[in-house]
Amino acid sequence: MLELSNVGASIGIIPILRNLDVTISAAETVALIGRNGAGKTTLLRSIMGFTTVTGSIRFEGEDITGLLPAKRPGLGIGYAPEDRRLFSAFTVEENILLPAQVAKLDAAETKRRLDRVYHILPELKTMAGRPAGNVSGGQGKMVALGRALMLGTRLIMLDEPFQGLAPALALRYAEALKALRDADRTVTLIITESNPSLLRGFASRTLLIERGEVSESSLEHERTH
Amino acid sequence: MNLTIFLLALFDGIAYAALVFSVAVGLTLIFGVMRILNVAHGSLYAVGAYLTATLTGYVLALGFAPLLAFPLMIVSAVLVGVLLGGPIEWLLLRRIYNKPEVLQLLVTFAVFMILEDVQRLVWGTQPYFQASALQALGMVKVFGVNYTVYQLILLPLLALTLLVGLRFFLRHTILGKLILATTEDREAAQSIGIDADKVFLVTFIVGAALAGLGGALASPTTSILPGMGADMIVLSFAVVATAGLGQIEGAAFTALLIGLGRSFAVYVWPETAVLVPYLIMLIVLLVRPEGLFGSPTARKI
Amino acid sequence: MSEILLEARNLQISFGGVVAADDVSLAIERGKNLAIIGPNGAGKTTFLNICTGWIKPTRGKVYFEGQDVTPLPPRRIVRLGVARAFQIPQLFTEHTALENLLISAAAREQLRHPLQNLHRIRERAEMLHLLDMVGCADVADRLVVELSEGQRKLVDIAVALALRPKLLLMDEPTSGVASSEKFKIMEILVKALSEAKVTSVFVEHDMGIVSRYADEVAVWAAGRLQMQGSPEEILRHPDVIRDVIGEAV
Amino acid sequence: KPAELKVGITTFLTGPASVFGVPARDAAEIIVEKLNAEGGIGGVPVALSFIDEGAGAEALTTEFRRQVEGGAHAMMGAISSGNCQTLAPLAEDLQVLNLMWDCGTQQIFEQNDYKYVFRTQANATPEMLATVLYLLKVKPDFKTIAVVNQDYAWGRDSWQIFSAALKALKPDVEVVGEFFPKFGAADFSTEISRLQAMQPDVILSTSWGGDLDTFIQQAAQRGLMNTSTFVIPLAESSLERLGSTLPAGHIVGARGDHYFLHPDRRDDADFQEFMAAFREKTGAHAIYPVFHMSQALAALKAAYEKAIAAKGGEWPEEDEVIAAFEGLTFQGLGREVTIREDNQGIEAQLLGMSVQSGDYPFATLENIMIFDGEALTTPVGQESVEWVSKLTPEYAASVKVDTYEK
Amino acid sequence: MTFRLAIPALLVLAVAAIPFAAPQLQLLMNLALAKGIAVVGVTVLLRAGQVSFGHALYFAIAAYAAAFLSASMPGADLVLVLVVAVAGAVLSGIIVGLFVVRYRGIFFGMLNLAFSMIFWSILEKFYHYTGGADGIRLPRPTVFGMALERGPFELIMFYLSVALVLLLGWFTMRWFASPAGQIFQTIKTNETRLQYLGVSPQRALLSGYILSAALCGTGGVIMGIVQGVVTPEFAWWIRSGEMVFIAVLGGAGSVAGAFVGAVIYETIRTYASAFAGDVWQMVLGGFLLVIILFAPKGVIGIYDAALARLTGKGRSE
Ligand SMILES: Nc1ncnc2c1ncn2[C@@H]1O[C@H](COP(=O)(O)OP(=O)(O)OP(=O)(O)O)[C@@H](O)[C@H]1O
Ligand SMILES: Nc1ncnc2c1ncn2[C@@H]1O[C@H](COP(=O)(O)OP(=O)(O)OP(=O)(O)O)[C@@H](O)[C@H]1O
Ligand SMILES: [Mg+2]
Ligand SMILES: [Mg+2]
Repeated sequence: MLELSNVGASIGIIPILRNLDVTISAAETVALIGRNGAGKTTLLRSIMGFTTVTGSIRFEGEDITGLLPAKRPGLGIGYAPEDRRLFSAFTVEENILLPAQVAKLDAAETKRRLDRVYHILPELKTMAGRPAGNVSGGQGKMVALGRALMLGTRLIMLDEPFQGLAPALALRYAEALKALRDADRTVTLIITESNPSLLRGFASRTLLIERGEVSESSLEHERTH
Repeated sequence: MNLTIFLLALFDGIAYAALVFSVAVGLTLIFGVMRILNVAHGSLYAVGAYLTATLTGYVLALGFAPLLAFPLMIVSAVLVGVLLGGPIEWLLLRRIYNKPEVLQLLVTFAVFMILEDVQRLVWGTQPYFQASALQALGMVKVFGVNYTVYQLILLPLLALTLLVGLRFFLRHTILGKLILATTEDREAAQSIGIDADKVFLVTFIVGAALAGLGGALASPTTSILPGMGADMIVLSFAVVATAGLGQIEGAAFTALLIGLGRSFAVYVWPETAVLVPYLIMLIVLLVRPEGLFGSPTARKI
Repeated sequence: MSEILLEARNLQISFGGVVAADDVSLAIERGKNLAIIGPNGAGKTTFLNICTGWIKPTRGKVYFEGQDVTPLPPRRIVRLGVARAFQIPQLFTEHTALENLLISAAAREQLRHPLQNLHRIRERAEMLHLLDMVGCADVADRLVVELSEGQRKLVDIAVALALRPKLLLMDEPTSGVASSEKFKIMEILVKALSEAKVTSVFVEHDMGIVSRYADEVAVWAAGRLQMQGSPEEILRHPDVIRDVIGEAV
Repeated sequence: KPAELKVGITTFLTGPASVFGVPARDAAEIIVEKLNAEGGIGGVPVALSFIDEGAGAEALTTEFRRQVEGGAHAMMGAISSGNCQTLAPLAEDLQVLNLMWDCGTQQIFEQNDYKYVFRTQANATPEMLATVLYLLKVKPDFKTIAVVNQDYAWGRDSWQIFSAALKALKPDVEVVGEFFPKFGAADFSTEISRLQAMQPDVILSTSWGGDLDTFIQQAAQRGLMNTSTFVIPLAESSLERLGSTLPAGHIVGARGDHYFLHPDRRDDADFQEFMAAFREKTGAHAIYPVFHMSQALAALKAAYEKAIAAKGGEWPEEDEVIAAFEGLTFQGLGREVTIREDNQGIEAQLLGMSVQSGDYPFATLENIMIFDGEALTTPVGQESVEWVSKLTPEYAASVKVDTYEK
Repeated sequence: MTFRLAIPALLVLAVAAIPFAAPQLQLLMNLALAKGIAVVGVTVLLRAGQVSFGHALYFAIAAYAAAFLSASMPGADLVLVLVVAVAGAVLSGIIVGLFVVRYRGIFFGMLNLAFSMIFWSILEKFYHYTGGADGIRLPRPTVFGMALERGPFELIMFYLSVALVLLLGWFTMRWFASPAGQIFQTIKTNETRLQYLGVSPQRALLSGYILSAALCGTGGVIMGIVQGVVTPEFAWWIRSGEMVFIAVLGGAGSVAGAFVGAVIYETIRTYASAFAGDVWQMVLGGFLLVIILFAPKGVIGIYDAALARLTGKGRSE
């Protein structure tokens, strides 16, 4: 479903990723791990089209290397950036609904997806009416997660979704995501995470990024302490 | 100051405020959405005025009714938006959104300089005057003083319509929401599928068309001549800053303050009339550092 | 000899309908490491904001070394010896990592000479050492905009540390830091803090870190300080397990 | 004998004052083309180069200097009186002949002595004084006056002279309002409301260009011109643009005897030839800066010819040309002008009353009077405002004037 | 390294040779240098991310201070005139600065504009004292007691300007690199952190603001003395805009760029207005567009890039 061949990415003139060859098939759940600054975020942003890439990226058979970033969510890709990036002028619920409005989903479909988000992240419901600019750091991560779930019918990319969440919540969300994935066997998930224990038994594959290159790994090796 | 004089000053102030608002609102919109202080706004304003005068003159020469001047104002505004605003955004601004803001400001400054000369090449140096629209509506007499219906009634009504319309557009339509979202974070907007390029293009065209409309509306009341844009920019800048970042209501309120301030100054202490916009700006910002309707943007920590 | 360094008394603040601090009273002893845990939106960051003068409480007072600092702006409180690392890193993004630290040192030493070069100040070696401590020596000359989120968090901590504070407040210092590094860095950090006799308060979601490095733990929920105690007893408390931890560590 | 006589002219090609600058440049080109076709000055063709005053003082002085150092034989600067104040001492230091061809400030020769700088037309004092005299002649018993002038040096200075003269010549007039809207103001509605409420007998405005047009248009639209008599000393340059807007019965001046239907000159062949050429080139009728330009060029030609004649046909040195300016008489498109010992030109002043006669699609003048310049100009060594304030009502009768009914 | 320094050194020598090698350029160059010094003032603020649309205020204040001093003390010495003028700029910089350093972004820019426009109006309104729109003459000051002719005086002014350019340029660059200068520049990116370092952003901004006022004042007084006349146009907003314009043209934030930009700008403007009087603004605007779109780091950016290519090493960052 997602095929990166010989992908290199640079920011400005600085090369960050080198010659990546990664194939991810449908309904996989991939954990992306690596040290700080290894290039996890850069890889996700490259798939979203926010960096200059060489090589080719194919999504469901289609070459999207040169596609405008704004056109990619329309393919069913949901992306929750690491640094939240909420629209503070809107309420929490408006933030979550906006992608659906952009995609011009009909009311029923929008409602269905919103309900699903609230089902997975019930805490969002309690803060639905609050301005997104005022929520706490962890709450902001939840909103970003919810917003990504609205769009991701084919591929969901979460950049450190549990970072800054209280462990109890993180565990619950991990469970919920797992349930989502199990219920809907067509969605592919890519999650970067610095606390791999949360993904244990959930990720079907683990990729390790190091010095701009990717290799297969396993979560079990990752636990150091 | 007796009541009559007071009322006269009030009327003058409102009429002037309406004009100031309709000119400044486009700048406010562009600044609010794109964070670009569009210096070329002044030129777009001037071109709007020139176009209206020329088109009206042409159409009247063909023997049509003066009332046709009104639709021609809209035509001119749209022409300015599409023919000038579009290319400016598309060819110039688009390339530098990720560069420092001062560069964006200067691109518009450069465009302003170029358009100043273009105006002179196209329309020459002699002032134009085309008041058919204003004359078509006639006069009203208040306390023995003649006012034009155009300035006293039509302009304030139009300004109000613009205010309400834009407010509604930004707050209550999907496109308005997309614009606001793109304003705040281009990349985040793109990552939920908003075509930020298109949003900015549309916004700039609308803002430019509003500048043109400002010029079109002003055209029957004043001489159209080289350099008219420069004056208007400074005034519009003052409105934008006093209003608070991109605050349309703030711009309306500021325009009113400036209009009333100026007309009362002319009645009471004419020497200070020129200073009114700046004094209002100083006082407002002293009390409210984020502008009249602005709110402090606290950094997330 | 348990000397109180920072004391909060009856802090109260709410935003709109949300109560972010509800009668919070807390005393921190000199030389201790206090961990603050709690669910998201409990008011942990808000507490740090109030202690450093960023937000003024509607009620209550904050004392630092016995002095009432409630009305002071952040920079005055900082000058008294309080430093802070942020949940969302606050750095000079167009300066390099090292320069960020050098500026911190210059602020600490109040360097004013107009012809002195920032890069040649005496504190340079000290700053390089700090960067090394948080594992960022290799990005010392990179601009902060070019750093990854995790790297920024670490540099942010180093910048706070460069002030040589008496009290260091850290908001989720290890979130976003790769789990392979977390412990290594905390180890070095805590050692350095105790050598320099710096008191620390850190908000943390990783219970592994809490249990290992905190002398004391405070639990926040819905704007209230729910309980306070040693890590052993707090982390075993059933309410804490239910609301915060989710499973026993 | 040089291959060509290089003349540098400063004029506004950009900015609001280009309403004067551009027609003047066009006029210069027409005149010099004809002059060169007739053999130039003493057999030497004239080569013009223009400097834009609108480009700012730095560019102006730099370029002025560059041209002088590049061998310009004579300079003509400037329109703006600020620029005259800058260029006059510069020309003096550089020892280059400079003809102030259009600026109006009376201060230049009253405050300084110049050897190289001459003014080939009148200054603000005779212009304002003639206006007062005309007003007193056609509307002797008005009681109240208000002024609406541009808020810059000319607007202030001209009002100072005008009001001083009025006070001296007709002390019983009351000034009921003084407005100085900013230069380039686009809207005079408030001032007009205020004036309507005040109802002064006479409203003076020495504004020009777009400001004057706007003011007149707005005043006419709102009926102010039906209740007060306007005195607009620079309106000759706006007549054509104002079209049918300017009603009959208002006093129009021309900063000298400049009018495309000049009663003395309209039938002269050279006058008619020029007017036709000008219309053909620009599509508009000539306005006063065109006349000023013609006078400056005529002065240059006259001075050189006088110096050549004095030298027995040989090409003169610069000093000899300068000397020739003493008492020089020359004629541009208006009446003859004489250079006085203080280098100030003595020029007649023409005023008239607006009328929509139907001969042209805009207002023309009737009841024209041309005042003799000599008696209007501040005597050498005196200061204008002071001199004007000491005038007496008898003085008014002593000024020589020609009246033309049609 | 030597190469990097050689070209600027050659440029300075070339400029210093102008009065002998190309005297017709002397005035142009002197005005450009004066403007360049003022532009450095604007550059200083750009380093803190602030754009002032009103710094012509200090340019004008210094020039008028000089003119008033010369009027009340005929034959005042050049050094005295310079000192008084710059002191005037600094003093007003402190007063206005105390007020405007609370503001950022457009508010900062517009408040500066407001102050300069108010000053401009005062100059025009109180025409009895200020000469109104025509301005007042600034007679040549004496130089160490000697009253000089235009020629030698201009030569002295020229070399004085060159010396000031070198001195002030050097000082500003050193200050940028100093702790105080670096702290000043952090205003651009993060005031929160600055506060949490115990530093008052307001005070940090004020220090740079005063420096910028002093620099603009120095430029203004030189301009006034060289021109021999000061007009309200010195304070007009277009002039403030022009300073920002030049700063970016040369290379935003670069001290050397300010001077190079000023020279290029003055040259283009003068020659364009002489040879393309109708379209000089278009020429200038077009030039700026090309620079911004194709070399956003300004002329200095082009120079750096060319140098990097010449010396064969890409810049490390
Ligand atoms: N704007 C930029 N300019 C230059 N280099 C950058 C830029 N952004 C990121 N980098 C570099 O790219 C590398 C990869 O960064 P990235 O954000 O992808 O790391 P990451 O794996 O997500 O790290 P973390 O776990 O800390 O978030 C880092 O070394 C970083 O320094
Ligand atoms: N400036 C503000 N305006 C309005 N509400 C605020 C503001 N700051 C915080 N809040 C609210 O107060 C509550 C406490 O926020 P705080 O940031 O202190 O939480 P936290 O405990 O740090 O959470 P997290 O672990 O997610 O960072 C949250 O519900 C938040 O939405
Ligand atoms: Mg990352
Ligand atoms: Mg928090």
